[in-house]
Amino acid sequence: MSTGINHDPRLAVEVAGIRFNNPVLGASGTFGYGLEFAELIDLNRLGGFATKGLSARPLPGNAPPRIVETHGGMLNAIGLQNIGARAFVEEKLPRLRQYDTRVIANVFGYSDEDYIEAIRMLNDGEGISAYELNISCPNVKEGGIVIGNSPAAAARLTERAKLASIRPLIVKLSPNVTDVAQIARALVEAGADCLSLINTIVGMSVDVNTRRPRLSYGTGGLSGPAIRPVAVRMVYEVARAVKVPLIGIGGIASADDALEFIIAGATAVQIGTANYYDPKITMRVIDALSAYCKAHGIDAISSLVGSIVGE
Amino acid sequence: MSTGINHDPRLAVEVAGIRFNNPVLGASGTFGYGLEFAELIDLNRLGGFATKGLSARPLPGNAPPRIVETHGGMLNAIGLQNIGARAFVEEKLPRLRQYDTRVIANVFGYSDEDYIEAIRMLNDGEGISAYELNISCPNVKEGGIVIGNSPAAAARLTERAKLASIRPLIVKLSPNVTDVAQIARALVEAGADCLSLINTIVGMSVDVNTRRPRLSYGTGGLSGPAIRPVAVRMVYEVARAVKVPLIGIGGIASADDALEFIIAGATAVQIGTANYYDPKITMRVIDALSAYCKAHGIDAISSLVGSIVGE
Amino acid sequence: MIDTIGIAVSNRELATGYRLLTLELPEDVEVRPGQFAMLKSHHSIEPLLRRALAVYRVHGPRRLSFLYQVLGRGTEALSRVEKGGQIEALLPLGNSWPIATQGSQHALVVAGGIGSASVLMLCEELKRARIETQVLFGAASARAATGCGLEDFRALSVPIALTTDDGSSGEHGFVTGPLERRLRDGHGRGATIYACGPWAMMRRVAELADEFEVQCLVSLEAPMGCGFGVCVGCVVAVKTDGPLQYGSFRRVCTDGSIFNADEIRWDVNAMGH
Amino acid sequence: MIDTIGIAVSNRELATGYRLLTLELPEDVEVRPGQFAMLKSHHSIEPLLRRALAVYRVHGPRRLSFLYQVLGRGTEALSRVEKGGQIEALLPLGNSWPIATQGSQHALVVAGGIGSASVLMLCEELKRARIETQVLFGAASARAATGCGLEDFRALSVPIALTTDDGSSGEHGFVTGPLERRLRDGHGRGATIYACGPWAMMRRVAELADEFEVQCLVSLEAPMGCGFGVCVGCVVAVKTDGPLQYGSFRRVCTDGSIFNADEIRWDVNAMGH
Ligand SMILES: Cc1cc2nc3c(=O)[nH]c(=O)nc-3n(C[C@H](O)[C@H](O)[C@H](O)COP(=O)(O)OP(=O)(O)OC[C@H]3O[C@@H](n4cnc5c(N)ncnc54)[C@H](O)[C@@H]3O)c2cc1C
Ligand SMILES: Cc1cc2nc3c(=O)[nH]c(=O)nc-3n(C[C@H](O)[C@H](O)[C@H](O)COP(=O)(O)OP(=O)(O)OC[C@H]3O[C@@H](n4cnc5c(N)ncnc54)[C@H](O)[C@@H]3O)c2cc1C
Ligand SMILES: Cc1cc2nc3c(=O)[nH]c(=O)nc-3n(C[C@H](O)[C@H](O)[C@H](O)COP(=O)(O)O)c2cc1C
Ligand SMILES: Cc1cc2nc3c(=O)[nH]c(=O)nc-3n(C[C@H](O)[C@H](O)[C@H](O)COP(=O)(O)O)c2cc1C
Ligand code: FES
Ligand code: FES
Repeated sequence: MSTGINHDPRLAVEVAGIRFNNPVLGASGTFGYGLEFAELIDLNRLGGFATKGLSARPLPGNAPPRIVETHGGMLNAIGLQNIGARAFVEEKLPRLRQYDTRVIANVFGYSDEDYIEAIRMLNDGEGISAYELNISCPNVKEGGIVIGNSPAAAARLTERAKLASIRPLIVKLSPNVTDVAQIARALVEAGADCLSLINTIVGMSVDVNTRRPRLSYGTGGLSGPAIRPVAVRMVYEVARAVKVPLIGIGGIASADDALEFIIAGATAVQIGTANYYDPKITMRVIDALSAYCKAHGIDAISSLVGSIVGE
Repeated sequence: MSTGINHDPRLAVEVAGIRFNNPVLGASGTFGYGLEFAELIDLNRLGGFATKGLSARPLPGNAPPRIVETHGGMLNAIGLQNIGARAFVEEKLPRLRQYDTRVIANVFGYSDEDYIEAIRMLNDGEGISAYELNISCPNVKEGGIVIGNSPAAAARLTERAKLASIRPLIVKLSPNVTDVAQIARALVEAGADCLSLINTIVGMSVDVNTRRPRLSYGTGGLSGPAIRPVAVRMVYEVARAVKVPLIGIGGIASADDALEFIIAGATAVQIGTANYYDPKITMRVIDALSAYCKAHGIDAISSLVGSIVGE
Repeated sequence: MIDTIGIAVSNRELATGYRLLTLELPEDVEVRPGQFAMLKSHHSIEPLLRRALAVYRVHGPRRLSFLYQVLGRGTEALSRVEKGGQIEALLPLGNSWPIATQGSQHALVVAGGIGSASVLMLCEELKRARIETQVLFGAASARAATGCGLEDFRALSVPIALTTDDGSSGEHGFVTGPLERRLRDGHGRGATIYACGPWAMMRRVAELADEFEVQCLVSLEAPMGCGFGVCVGCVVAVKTDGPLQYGSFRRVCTDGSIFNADEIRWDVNAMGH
Repeated sequence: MIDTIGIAVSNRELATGYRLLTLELPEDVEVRPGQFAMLKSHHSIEPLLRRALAVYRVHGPRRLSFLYQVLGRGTEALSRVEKGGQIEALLPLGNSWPIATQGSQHALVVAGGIGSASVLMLCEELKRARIETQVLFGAASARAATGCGLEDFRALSVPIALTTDDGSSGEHGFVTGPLERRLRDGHGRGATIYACGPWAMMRRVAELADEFEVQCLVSLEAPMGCGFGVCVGCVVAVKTDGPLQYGSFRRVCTDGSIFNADEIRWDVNAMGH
């Protein structure tokens, strides 16, 4: 697609066979269906984005309040309100195809079957580059377990999803685990083409006047700069455990933040919460990454992946 | 001990048979050996504090840099530099006995035997109210495993420490686990009289110019307001899993923060990182807790413990 | 919708805890009554999220003002911006007050507390459209009423009924008192009620409107992550058959902030308890 | 040591990126040359940690000034404090420059960059003690030299050798150049070297002092959590026999910030790489 954009060739990266014009992507749940940003940024300049979690059937989400700000971050318990995979394919994809950016469909379900069904619906859609399995949403525990916290359950789902999918499969890791590297290994063995991390960390905030949780759901997922050090550490650990490419996520709000993830081992990054308070952040990060490459004489940002010095 | 202080009787709490004048304690590693604060605050007004982690033999700690600030918090990898249990008993305790405050000796070792040896040394000391077993320090992995992340290893150590100890035993939980309630149950079964939580969350920060970790140790422990929502959630989960009293820790910097923990299920709280940037914070939190009790017509703050409304 | 950085032309205290911020923008914007902006001091690292503030007044295509109450960390940070300071602004956001609602011959504007910020421009527009308007203005105290811009409403020369919670000015009591009397006196016939204020007030206004079968529009509040529809954090529950389901939740930022009062499930408070 | 809130009497830019902050405290303090304070804007929520700044000047028992370079988030926040703003201050901290060191007849004061902030009062004190003093003043550029208070040192009428990294003023090169020449010329005999500046500069100064067997004191920097000895985050490695062991690490905040140069393990940079 010719958009007249001069992409900085140093920023191009490849993840699971998909070429991204740059490593800067919008994170699922913080980038809507992409189109919401068309008025604010040039989507053709964006590396790509992950859609809001799509399920086989539309979901209503949780009762309000769904979000609360904390120091350096926010808690959310949206409960995956979404239009459903079918509506995404029919209503959103045709409009997204006007843009030269990579669309990653983030997929969610309450059971393995739900996931497979959503993937099948999305297989029909044109203009999707990959799927990102959200096995780590902390706000929709059905039956009390989060698939992403159990290596066995997560591996089984990954295997089945891989079979159903006609596209590269990214699996998104939960940070709420003792040993993220162990789960990463299990998922790669089960067929994941790429791992993205981290999803939100489970947290809670209490209104001391009413003595109720501030979120109607009780607990929520912590995101934002507050969690960045935890996310960088997990990317570093996973990078040493597996060979598939990684997408780093968690509290990124500047090019330096993005570079921390890349140097720790991520091939690309997703920006989440920062889009809310700074809707043009993706564009600025792309520009600043170019400037960094120039200042440091770097020909390809991919040469920085996992380049951390000294152990 | 008569100090002429009028403690607000509403704030008195009891944990594992120990009476604290109020629920506000200094957290281990952020309160030195207590004496360092004597010039800044009236230690007689303080509920108590936990000492820097004491080991059987003095420890040198890690090479610098040992700390780095992050958004809403800091990473540290001190590596448990301390004067050793013997020197604490001989040099610090006599001076601490001048103050009417509860001293909790935080204990650390590289092996079960180390812990037991330190406890035996501390058993000789007069003026210690309880021991707090630090099984969750992320910065001194010997042999690659943190005892506090393994229910079996942690339970075994707790059992042995309980046998060696002549004082109530608090065990300090690691947040770097999939299921904190499971570990909590195992430790209570093993004899813990009280659980304190959380220790720091493992994180990492990278200097993008040198491409080295900002801490010489590589990773470090994240503390400060950034982690508070995670800590409150874990206290809430553990409070529903066990019956022993809990001490809430993590990012407390105001009375409202302390109340979140109390309402979620903690009988007392420890203030850590905030002491660094606001050395009189403990005094202000005590005063503000009194004001809260007054404003809300609460006769005993202990009546708020676990009083969270609505599930 | 533009995302830009404006300069604070002034940011003065109207009464203790209430401020008026005037912004000069680098681009033209067109703002309709009831629309809002997401604002944040450019140099403030914490809190992270911008705060939603209704556009109080339009002074020109690039000059707007905002009336706000200093409550928590976000408005605290805003209050510390000095003249000349930079403010990040995303605007204009949300829908606007519909003026010519079906068969409406006159307007009852109910402003509770700082909710007044959303309806001053509405009153101006109603006046321009020559729709007979009464303002029911409720505040905590005489001081709060000043802070909520009472003088600006007075300057419009529309009839104003003032209530204060503490009786320090106007009628002692809630603003829903005078509203109920007017409706009982038959004043509701052919009227549209426009209301903005705390949830409990709007809920009561909606009940009265329902009882007296008067059209009622409300501008709602919810904690906002983004203000432009992507976080889906700012929802209210709307009436659907049966239990909560897909379609039960609408975003205050993009589906509102203005809703028909009879659509809203008032038992599910978007702001929490 | 007191923990208090001071008022910014002024906070003016000396040169782009360099500022002089003058504080009025509510209590008397006694500050010796080389001591420092932990400072933070009272209303700044982020960054959390206070920043260590050397006391640059004492104007009276309650009035002090600080010279600082705006580098990162902490000094950025400080730079935005206006006249009348509140600043949290813990002070005085650390040890001080010893004046009468054994057998020392004259002083060589080496100031690198903003390290100058720590030695102006030292120069004043040396002058009062009638100890012959030379200042070797290194800065990145002429502008930086102004920002680092060159004029204040000039006002003391002590001999100053100026170097700039870019040659825009004084001698082109590092401040260790003139130091080395003086030592080679035998100027080191009976001297004490006092140095404050970047790690690499102090390391080189220490090497020269060692080579020419001159007493040398350095004021070190390390990332600080607390400033009063409790976090044990601010350590430097000192020479002990064998590998790093208990006693190998000293706290810059309470055991220093001033150390004998020959105690320090210069291969272990307290600031990282
Ligand atoms: C569409 C829309 C338009 C708005 N227009 C205006 C306006 O014109 N003027 C204006 O002043 N505000 C307006 N608000 C509210 C504003 O966006 C903030 O939510 C409010 O000012 C509180 O933010 P804060 O940063 O001060 O408090 P926070 O830091 O967010 O919260 C601090 C404390 O205040 C309490 N708190 C938070 N929000 C409220 C609230 N709304 N009422 C009472 N207590 C609260 C919290 O429980 C907490 O204890 C509007 C909101 C919306 C959604
Ligand atoms: C005892 C002592 C006395 C001090 N006295 C003074 C003084 O009088 N005047 C003064 O200006 N400073 C002084 N400092 C340094 C000061 O405390 C801060 O560390 C420094 O200003 C950086 O803080 P920041 O908030 O600006 O940067 P941070 O937000 O902490 O860091 C931001 C960026 O600056 C870089 N950075 C951090 N510290 C330094 C540094 N020291 N040199 C170069 N880059 C750095 C970081 O790597 C990062 O990229 C002193 C330090 C100590 C320990
Ligand atoms: C409001 C909100 C909604 C989210 N929804 C989803 C989702 O639907 N699917 C998903 O995989 N991750 C979701 N996430 C997680 C983000 O994609 C991201 O992993 C996380 O927020 C950490 O990144 P950040 O700190 O940059 O926000 C959501 C996050 C937020 C804040
Ligand atoms: C610099 C530093 C050193 C610490 N050392 C110890 C320690 O020796 N033993 C221990 O149990 N916890 C230690 N901790 C953890 C704290 O006691 C506390 O659990 C943690 O910091 C979370 O609380 P906070 O967010 O209030 O700091 C240390 C924390 C910091 C920041
Ligand atoms: S505030 Fe984000 S969707 Fe409304
Ligand atoms: S800064 Fe905390 S011990 Fe030195």
